[in-house]
Amino acid sequence: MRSTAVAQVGRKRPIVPRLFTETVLILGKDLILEWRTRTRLNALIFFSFATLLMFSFALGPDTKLLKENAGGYFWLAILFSSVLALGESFRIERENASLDGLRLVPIDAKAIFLGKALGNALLLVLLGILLLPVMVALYGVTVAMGIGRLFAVLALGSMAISWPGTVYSAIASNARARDVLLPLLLFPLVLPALLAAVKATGLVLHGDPMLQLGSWLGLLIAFNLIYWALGLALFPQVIED
Amino acid sequence: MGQIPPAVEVNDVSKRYGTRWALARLSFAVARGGSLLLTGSNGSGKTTLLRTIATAIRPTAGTIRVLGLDTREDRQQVRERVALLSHTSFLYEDLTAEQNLRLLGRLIEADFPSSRIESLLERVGLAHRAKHPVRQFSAGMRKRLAIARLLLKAPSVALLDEPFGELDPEAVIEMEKTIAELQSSGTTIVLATHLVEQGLNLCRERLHLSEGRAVAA
Amino acid sequence: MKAAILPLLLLAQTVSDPASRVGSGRIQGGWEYVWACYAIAWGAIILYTFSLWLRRPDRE
Amino acid sequence: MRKWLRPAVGVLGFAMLAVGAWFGLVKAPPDREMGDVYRIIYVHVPCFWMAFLAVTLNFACSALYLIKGSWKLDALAESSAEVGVLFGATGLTLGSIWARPTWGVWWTWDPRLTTAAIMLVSYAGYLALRRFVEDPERRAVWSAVVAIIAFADVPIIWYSVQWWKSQHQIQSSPKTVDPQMVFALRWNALAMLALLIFFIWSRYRIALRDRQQEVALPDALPPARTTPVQASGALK
Repeated sequence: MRSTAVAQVGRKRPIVPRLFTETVLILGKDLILEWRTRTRLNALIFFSFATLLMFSFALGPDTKLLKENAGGYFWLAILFSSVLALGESFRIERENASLDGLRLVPIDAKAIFLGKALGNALLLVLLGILLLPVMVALYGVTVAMGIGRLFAVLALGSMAISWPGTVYSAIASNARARDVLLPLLLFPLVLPALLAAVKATGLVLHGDPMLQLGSWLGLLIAFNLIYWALGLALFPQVIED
Repeated sequence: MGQIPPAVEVNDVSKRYGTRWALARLSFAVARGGSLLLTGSNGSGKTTLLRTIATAIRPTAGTIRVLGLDTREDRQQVRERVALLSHTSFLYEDLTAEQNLRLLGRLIEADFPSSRIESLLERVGLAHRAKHPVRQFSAGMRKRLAIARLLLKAPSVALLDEPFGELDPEAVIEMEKTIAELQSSGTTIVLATHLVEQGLNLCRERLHLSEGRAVAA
Repeated sequence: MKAAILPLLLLAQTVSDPASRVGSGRIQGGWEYVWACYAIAWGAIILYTFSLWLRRPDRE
Repeated sequence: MRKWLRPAVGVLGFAMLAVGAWFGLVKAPPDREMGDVYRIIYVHVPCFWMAFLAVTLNFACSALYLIKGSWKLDALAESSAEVGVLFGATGLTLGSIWARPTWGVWWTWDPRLTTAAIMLVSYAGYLALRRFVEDPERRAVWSAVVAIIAFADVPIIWYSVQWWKSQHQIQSSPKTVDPQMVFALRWNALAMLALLIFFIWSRYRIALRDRQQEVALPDALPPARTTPVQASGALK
């Protein structure tokens, strides 16, 4: 075979580092885009604030009830925002068929999955951190078991939404009625993860006398591992024609 | 076997969309360093053909080889050697021109020199807009950035879909020059355009498509 | 007036509130639920068969 | 495949179910605690079993489709999902009616009912996705991916609901012990199995017809030209 100019440009690098560098590049690109369209990001943050606020109104001024279920409202606010964030994450790829552009570079499709999912998880974690003081103010909760554990639950829960969410968003973004399809597919799927995250958050907020936190965290970790693996295996099939 | 395979070899390729055949049993070849002009009216299958060769879409039937590599089995290797200038620019609207090119460069090569990005932007006349997001660009500027994207990849086979579209007359001449340069550096060209005149100046062979079939022009 | 229908109201409540039957050891009656279930199951199956027939591939 | 076999399975299913209804409603004795209400079990539980069978078949076809990519697998996956949703929805409705005389509520967060409800929504989403994607190849791949992801969720939902419930109270389920009860349940399950096979088979034929109308099969290729037109200029 004739060695062309391209073949010499140095594409001979080991596979693992290449997947890693590509993932970092995709993640970095998505974060830059997020930052450059920060007006949208702000709107998303206020949307989640509004969601928290709405729960207070829907339930009336029963402080005890609000406090008890704070974890549930917190995660519902994050879940609703996640649908918007995930949808946006593939809308930008559709705009000029950039996803095709990435495929043809070529790039390992797994890197797109990992980069996008991590980017979305990061966004949700950030959202959670911003929502926390609002939740404290609105519902009067205190963090009984330390902010570190809360952060761990937040990170695990956000990733649990992001792995399957990225696969489903890639699918839904190309279908008709994509705005309905993504939550319809995603909500029932992440229900166990949401349940675990809500329970774990509640325990971290109100204390854990019966030592149940471990089993809920275990469920979250298992969910993460399963959908991380499935996403890696299936995402390439989704975006290749 | 000792024979060098052609740059592009399309063998009995068909592509079906719904109930319509976008490509119908098309066969042709382009020699290495050669150039092929694709003509035909809208919807004649030019874009589909280019996208199929670029491995963006899979043919329904038939095989395509690029530099002897099968587009089905050796997809990634084909992609490393082919670049597509498409109707859709593949650009991120909210990244700057420079960031768009740097992303591509680093995906190709981890330590892609930024001096090459500067010189590429210079070459397509966008150096002064390097830090502007693509969203502010006119259609012609996007086209020029897209050509920079193609040049950055330094492909063995360049697939150009309407490269003259949305360009002003000066830019058309610029584009012709760029394509000629690509050719003289040994790049194989497949060019689809309405502007038959420009195309004929640049290409040695011509294939006229009508309803997904090759017909006499 | 109200006093007159009170026993009736109570009776209606006992009949309509199945939870009140749980305590007696064995649930009495409840056939209406059984009939409803069999009717729904048969209805669903027959309707689906009909929809399959409407969509049959050998229809000209 | 003989022509009469498919309708025969259907007729057999309906006949067996009619006999099964007689077993369930008349022959089987009333339950010690549940009285006659428990007779719902003879249609409710087989419905769930069939729904689970259908969904498992859907998963198997979807996984195989991604490996082998045959239109028959895609058609079978579509059929089994639709039939699974039918049985799941029926079973869920019956479960809800069952809960009313038994526990005094229309709905209880029993792991079985809850898992079934969530899976029902999941597979409704799967069927919706199939409607919303026109390109048959993409539809097949994407729905296969969704099917695999959704199926992997079944055990996770099950365990999470069980843990969740175990922190409140455990609902007791009726125990069927009488051999006549066991026989009636098995008979009804077999009847439903015959219907399941009949439904999936019939739906499969419809799905295959739909695929044939929208997908290019090799023999449907446009005719080749007798003299292929070459690119002008001597080539090849």
